[in-house]
Amino acid sequence: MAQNATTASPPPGAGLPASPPDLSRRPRPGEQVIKAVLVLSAGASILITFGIIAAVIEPALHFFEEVPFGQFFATEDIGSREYRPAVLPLLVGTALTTVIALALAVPLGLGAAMYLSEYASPRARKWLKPTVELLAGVPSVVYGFFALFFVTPVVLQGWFNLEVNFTNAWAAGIVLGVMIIPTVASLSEDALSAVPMALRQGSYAMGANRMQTTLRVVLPAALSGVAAAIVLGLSRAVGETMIVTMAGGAVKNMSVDPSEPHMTMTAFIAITAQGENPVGSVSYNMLFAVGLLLFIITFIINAISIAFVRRFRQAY
Amino acid sequence: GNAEGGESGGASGSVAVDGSSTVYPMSNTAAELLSEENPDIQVSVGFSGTGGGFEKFCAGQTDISDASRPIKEDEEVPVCEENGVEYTELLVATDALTVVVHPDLAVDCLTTDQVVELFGPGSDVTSWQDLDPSFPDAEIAGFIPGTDSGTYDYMAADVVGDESESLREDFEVSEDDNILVQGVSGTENSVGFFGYSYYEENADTVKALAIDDGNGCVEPSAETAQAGEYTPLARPLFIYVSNSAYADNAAVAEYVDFYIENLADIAETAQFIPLNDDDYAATQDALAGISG
Amino acid sequence: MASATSSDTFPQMAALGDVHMSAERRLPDSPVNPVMEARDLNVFYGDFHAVHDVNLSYGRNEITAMIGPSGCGKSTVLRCLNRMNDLVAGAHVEGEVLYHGQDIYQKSVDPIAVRTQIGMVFQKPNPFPKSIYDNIAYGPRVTGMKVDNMDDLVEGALRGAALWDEVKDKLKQSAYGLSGGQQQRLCIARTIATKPDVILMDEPCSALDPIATARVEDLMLELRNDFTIIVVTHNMQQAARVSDRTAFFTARPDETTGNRTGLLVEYDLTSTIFSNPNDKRTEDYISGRFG
Amino acid sequence: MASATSSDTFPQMAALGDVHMSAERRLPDSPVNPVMEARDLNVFYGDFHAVHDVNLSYGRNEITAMIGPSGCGKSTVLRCLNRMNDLVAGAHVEGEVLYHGQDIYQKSVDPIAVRTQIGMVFQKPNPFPKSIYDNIAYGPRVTGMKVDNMDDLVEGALRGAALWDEVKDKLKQSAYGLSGGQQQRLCIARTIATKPDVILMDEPCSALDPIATARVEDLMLELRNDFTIIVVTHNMQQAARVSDRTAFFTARPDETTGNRTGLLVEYDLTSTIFSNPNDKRTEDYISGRFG
Amino acid sequence: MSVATQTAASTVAATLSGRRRDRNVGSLVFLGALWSSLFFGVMVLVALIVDTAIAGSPRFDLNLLTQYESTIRKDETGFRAGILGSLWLMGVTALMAIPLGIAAAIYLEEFATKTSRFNRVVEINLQNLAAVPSIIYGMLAVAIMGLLGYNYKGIVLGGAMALALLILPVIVITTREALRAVPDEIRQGSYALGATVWQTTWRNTLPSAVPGIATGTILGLSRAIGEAAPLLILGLATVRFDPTGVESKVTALPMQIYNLSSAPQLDFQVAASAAIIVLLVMILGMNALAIFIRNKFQRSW
Ligand SMILES: Nc1ncnc2c1ncn2[C@@H]1O[C@H](COP(=O)(O)OP(=O)(O)OP(=O)(O)O)[C@@H](O)[C@H]1O
Ligand SMILES: Nc1ncnc2c1ncn2[C@@H]1O[C@H](COP(=O)(O)OP(=O)(O)OP(=O)(O)O)[C@@H](O)[C@H]1O
Ligand SMILES: [Mg+2]
Ligand SMILES: [Mg+2]
Ligand SMILES: O=P([O-])([O-])[O-]
Repeated sequence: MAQNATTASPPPGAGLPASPPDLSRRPRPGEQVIKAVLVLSAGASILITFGIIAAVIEPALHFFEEVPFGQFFATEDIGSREYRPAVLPLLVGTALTTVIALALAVPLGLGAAMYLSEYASPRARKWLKPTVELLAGVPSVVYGFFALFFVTPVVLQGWFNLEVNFTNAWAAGIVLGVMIIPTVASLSEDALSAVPMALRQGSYAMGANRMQTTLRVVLPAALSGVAAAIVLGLSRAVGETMIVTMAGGAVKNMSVDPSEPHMTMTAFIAITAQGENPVGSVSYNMLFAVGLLLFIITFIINAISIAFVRRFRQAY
Repeated sequence: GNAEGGESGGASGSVAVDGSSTVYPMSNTAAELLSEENPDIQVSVGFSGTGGGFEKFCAGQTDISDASRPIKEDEEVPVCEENGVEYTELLVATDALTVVVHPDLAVDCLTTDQVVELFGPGSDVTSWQDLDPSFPDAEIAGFIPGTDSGTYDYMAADVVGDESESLREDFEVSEDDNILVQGVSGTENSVGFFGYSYYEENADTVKALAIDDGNGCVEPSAETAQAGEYTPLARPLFIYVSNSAYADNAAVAEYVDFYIENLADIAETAQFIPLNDDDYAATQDALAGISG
Repeated sequence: MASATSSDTFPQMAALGDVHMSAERRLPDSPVNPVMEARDLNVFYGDFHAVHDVNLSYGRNEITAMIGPSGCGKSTVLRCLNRMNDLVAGAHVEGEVLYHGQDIYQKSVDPIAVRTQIGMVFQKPNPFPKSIYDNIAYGPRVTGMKVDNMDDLVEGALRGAALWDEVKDKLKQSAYGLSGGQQQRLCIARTIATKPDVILMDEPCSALDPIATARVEDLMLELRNDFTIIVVTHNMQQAARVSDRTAFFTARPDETTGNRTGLLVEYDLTSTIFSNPNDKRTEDYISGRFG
Repeated sequence: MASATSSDTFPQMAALGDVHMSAERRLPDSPVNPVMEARDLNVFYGDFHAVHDVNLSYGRNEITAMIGPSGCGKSTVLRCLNRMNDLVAGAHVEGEVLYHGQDIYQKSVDPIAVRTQIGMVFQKPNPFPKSIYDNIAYGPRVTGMKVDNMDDLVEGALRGAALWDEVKDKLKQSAYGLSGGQQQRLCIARTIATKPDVILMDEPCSALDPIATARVEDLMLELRNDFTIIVVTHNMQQAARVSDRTAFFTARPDETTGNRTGLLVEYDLTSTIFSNPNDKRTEDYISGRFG
Repeated sequence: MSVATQTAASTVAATLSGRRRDRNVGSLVFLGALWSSLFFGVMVLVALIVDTAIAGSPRFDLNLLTQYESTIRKDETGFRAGILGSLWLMGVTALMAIPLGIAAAIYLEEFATKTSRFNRVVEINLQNLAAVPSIIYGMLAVAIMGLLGYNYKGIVLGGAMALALLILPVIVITTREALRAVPDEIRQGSYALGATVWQTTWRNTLPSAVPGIATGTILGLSRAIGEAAPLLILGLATVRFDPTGVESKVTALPMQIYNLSSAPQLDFQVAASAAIIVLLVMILGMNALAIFIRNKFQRSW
């Protein structure tokens, strides 16, 4: 083989072009059209955001034309039956149910995540993780039901003998928590699994056991990812509607006693939208004011979560 | 709506009904009964609430609006007028707001004043004894409909009549009447109120109170309500029909005609209290007025 | 410390592989008719200056090896030669890369046309998740090559990559069923199917076992007749075995930032580089003092 | 083909690194007092037979190198020596690994206790995302070691790893701020902080630049006085420079399945392996004919 | 420094076989806690299903699926309109959201310069949209349907619009993940042969990502099928006929459940419980399908 090669004037190779090949740019109209379509599709998401803002902001502005901020951000409704503008009790309701949800979902979700990522065999994880994720698939109407007809009467009043109202923040918060367990668990698991194997090996090679490795090396290394998971769960809980509408109650309540009923922002929207209020009335427009507030709150929460994710991505 | 008029009884097309969730079972039952006779008419019955219903109705989006209160002169009527929606109000049934208590409670009758005292805004009635010394000394828990419901409105505006048009705020509120039933039946010494049909369906778990409006205790029942004896808690329920839809859409006309023609049957099936003869005649006259 | 040198202690280690070394080729001192040339090539990844002022020319029907320690920018330079660096986010190239005298970094040049002329084989065999046949036919299909008979073309390419006999009965089977070495030869076959002029290879054997390595090296020497080959390798013996010319790169840490920038130390006939290097750094590297 | 050998052509390549080779040590032909021994060691990953019948003994206060081509099971064998393979899903070990005469694969043995005696340093530096101080203190803390003064212990370990002077002013800073070579020495410091008996190293320098490599090699020779070191390396020159004994592994494809199973080819004093190997395969490998 | 090198064999034996540090009380309690965390959720799911199934058991009959809602024969009331409606909504939602979502994902993952401002804005925006409460999408759909000139919004198109907006970010995000999972070597191999970006995407990357995209899409749709809040805002009404097109008035299974569960009649509540089981079967079925696809077809590169 290859005995003949003495360069200078090479043999006419199959792949060798006679003259310098044409490298000039050629038009690819199909490619351009496709790219344009794809850009527009990506841009659609921005349109949606503006759409939301536009859809919510106009009636919300009408609301604020008639209702001073002070009455909106008030603890009590001031004015007539037509005028129930206080939003702080709704914020309290939202905060209360969300805190209960997180108090349940963070330890359980994180526990499940640590089990899946550090203890379960890959085969077990392949099936266990989707099973936990099924919890996120249960429709919120069903959860609302379950909160009303099982958690309150059977669990809270029956097993725990709590003196709770029929609708209450406990049941709503607990079931909300169950709903967001998979969010917290699944994303935390991703973060924990993303911790390089080398760190675990390093720890085991020092004679650490699994618990020490999990708690002292893996968890701290995944912290910002875990934080992002928790914040995302938080925003889910804040935005959930049906559970709190059905099980949380329809009372504006400034107290922080979870055994009382509490109306949340989302429940307020759902109830008001279905209600009796004449359209264009102040109380109807308030629906959009609350919607706008809700949008802003989830937006802020999400910005925090994105910041955490970014930090977590930078780590490795 | 895309029906080209046929003869009555053979029309096809669609009818859009929306509005009060209280009236919804009536209109829905009417739709179901009609569909058995004429499956070509497609009726959709929404339950966006009286207010939501009027929004769509006055914007010309629906043909018929269910209402558990009359249309509001100052807010809703102008919108209808602006959009050129002319309508006819038809009284279709009576609802008897029923005040219920836990079945074990030794109270059977309240006067109208006591009802007002019990539910009025800022009420300081916390024990049954506060209402009447002969009542048991037991702390009251209350379950009332949501502030956005027609039922709440009627109790607040028409029975209690405070100018704030609201009720006391320390009772538990729910949009779901089943929750109220469950609340009252599950909580000792509790009181609540809701539509008659909910009481009728749950008569074995809660106890209805008779109301004394000056003429002795009157039990809520179809008869007392029809006879006009169950005051002041009996309230009228309406449907509002768009005149133009009725004229232009044969399906709407057939649905409304069928509705009013079979009003008694429909009310009975849907567990509402039918109109008395006088009211029924008035409704029929009003209907005739649309086509008129 | 440092008393006896290992070479004194272990003379056996001097016996270099004699497996593939084909008959000595008489080559001029520098490529007379270069197919490609890098001129003052500088490459940046974002702010990071990865490669500094590289000048190199690659001769027609020669195999040019680029060697050097990890991170010295060999792969980076190679990727500049067919504008694969365009696909790396943040990568930025300065200087010229001439192909038949034409700067492929000119605005008017279509990078896709460049890549049909200058093919590339990667470190890890990367067959497409398709059948063997479709892997080969992929290039001609996407480039819109006029093909009279695709079957013939596939056979020709597989024969050219010395793979035909092994796969001729399973052309419709997934390429993932092949062994690593076969996959790599499939990738070479895939490349020659589009009839390129130059073939770039980035450590084509480093994921292969010795036997598969030997096969690929044989194949490279054969392909030299028809193509110009530029190969990056970690394995100095491989460079010695297959290449006509060798370019030695290393990385120099920046004094202030500590970032290590790659640069070309020495470029010469392979025999010269390995027997009589000019630069102390080259000597240190090929004698195994570091890397 | 195969006419001239490269060694004839390129004599320069024979000059092996002379950087670290310490004074010749007189060692007996085989370890008289082995700290560890592998007996008929077979390792499987699921159904895949990765390592076949390895018998090896590692002498006290010696550095034993394990070399061989990629995939021949060096790392696998190394991981058996402190039961790190327990952590690999599907890994399964047969045969015995004796540590001071006791089989560490016995039921009664706590793998965690094994790892406190037999530390490990990895290919890529893997400091924990903690401060330098906490990295060192981690081992003593988790193993519940009785420590009078943690500061002293940290300083001792860092001095032992020749890192103290470079980091003594930033002990509370994150270990991620160190350079790659410093990180690797930190990992070594972290390992010696728990006062193990044996230190396993899996290509400890392959991610490091030449200067950092030289530092780590110096350190290994120093540590030999206090510890027994077993090191896997790809770099033959490194093995020649630092090790007392060398074990050469290769992989043999199974005739039916084609799976490549690793096996020990030859084990001897490093000087013998590199100057006068018994086995043709060893000779081929160290002379660069493949790998 | 002379350390542990001189350990005598006997002490070694003692050290090695001491208490097992992975089996000590603390570790076991910790493991138990993790295990319970995992199974808490599963237990809730079981309790929920069993509780509802018992409540709905009298109505596990064919009428539940084939009959329309009936006040006349409450014990035969059915969810035909809701089930068919949900299926229609699903189909139209898929038609709207999937092509748009996949196209957006392809642009972001394969075409866009990762560092461009547009790309960053879109990316952050998508993450935000994924967290927007579903009820707000109902408000948006009402506004869009108004702009499109639809008088009556409780039609297939309106509901599907709300649901499509809702799951669009989910689809974009999962599709991007699926595309990202295709190793770069495949793309580079294609580019090196002179393929364009679109050719590479269409012939290589996208086919390889199909299982991942399918999984994400099915999960997105299964979320949409259970949603009620945005449909509530849109005002989906009770109907007693099958949908025939995108302008048909329609109801959805979750809406029907929500509505009937607050009806006074016990028969309706029983039927609602039974319908919940139907809904759960649909959703769990879709989830199972997604998991199956993921486990069966997803290539681990
Ligand atoms: N995509 C990239 N983005 C940023 N930096 C990069 C990128 N690719 C390579 N580099 C950096 O550029 C330098 C040169 O890398 P290159 O891969 O060209 O080296 P190499 O000589 O091929 O090394 P090796 O032998 O390890 O393949 C390295 O410091 C590397 O970290
Ligand atoms: N976790 C694992 N699961 C399955 N197979 C494995 C695993 N780790 C290694 N192997 C296989 O076992 C064989 C030996 O691998 P090992 O990593 O021990 O080789 P090595 O000699 O260290 O190679 P290298 O020089 O590349 O590090 C290889 O074929 C490898 O693919
Ligand atoms: Mg490289
Ligand atoms: Mg290895
Ligand atoms: O639905 P309402 O009857 O309460 O308006």
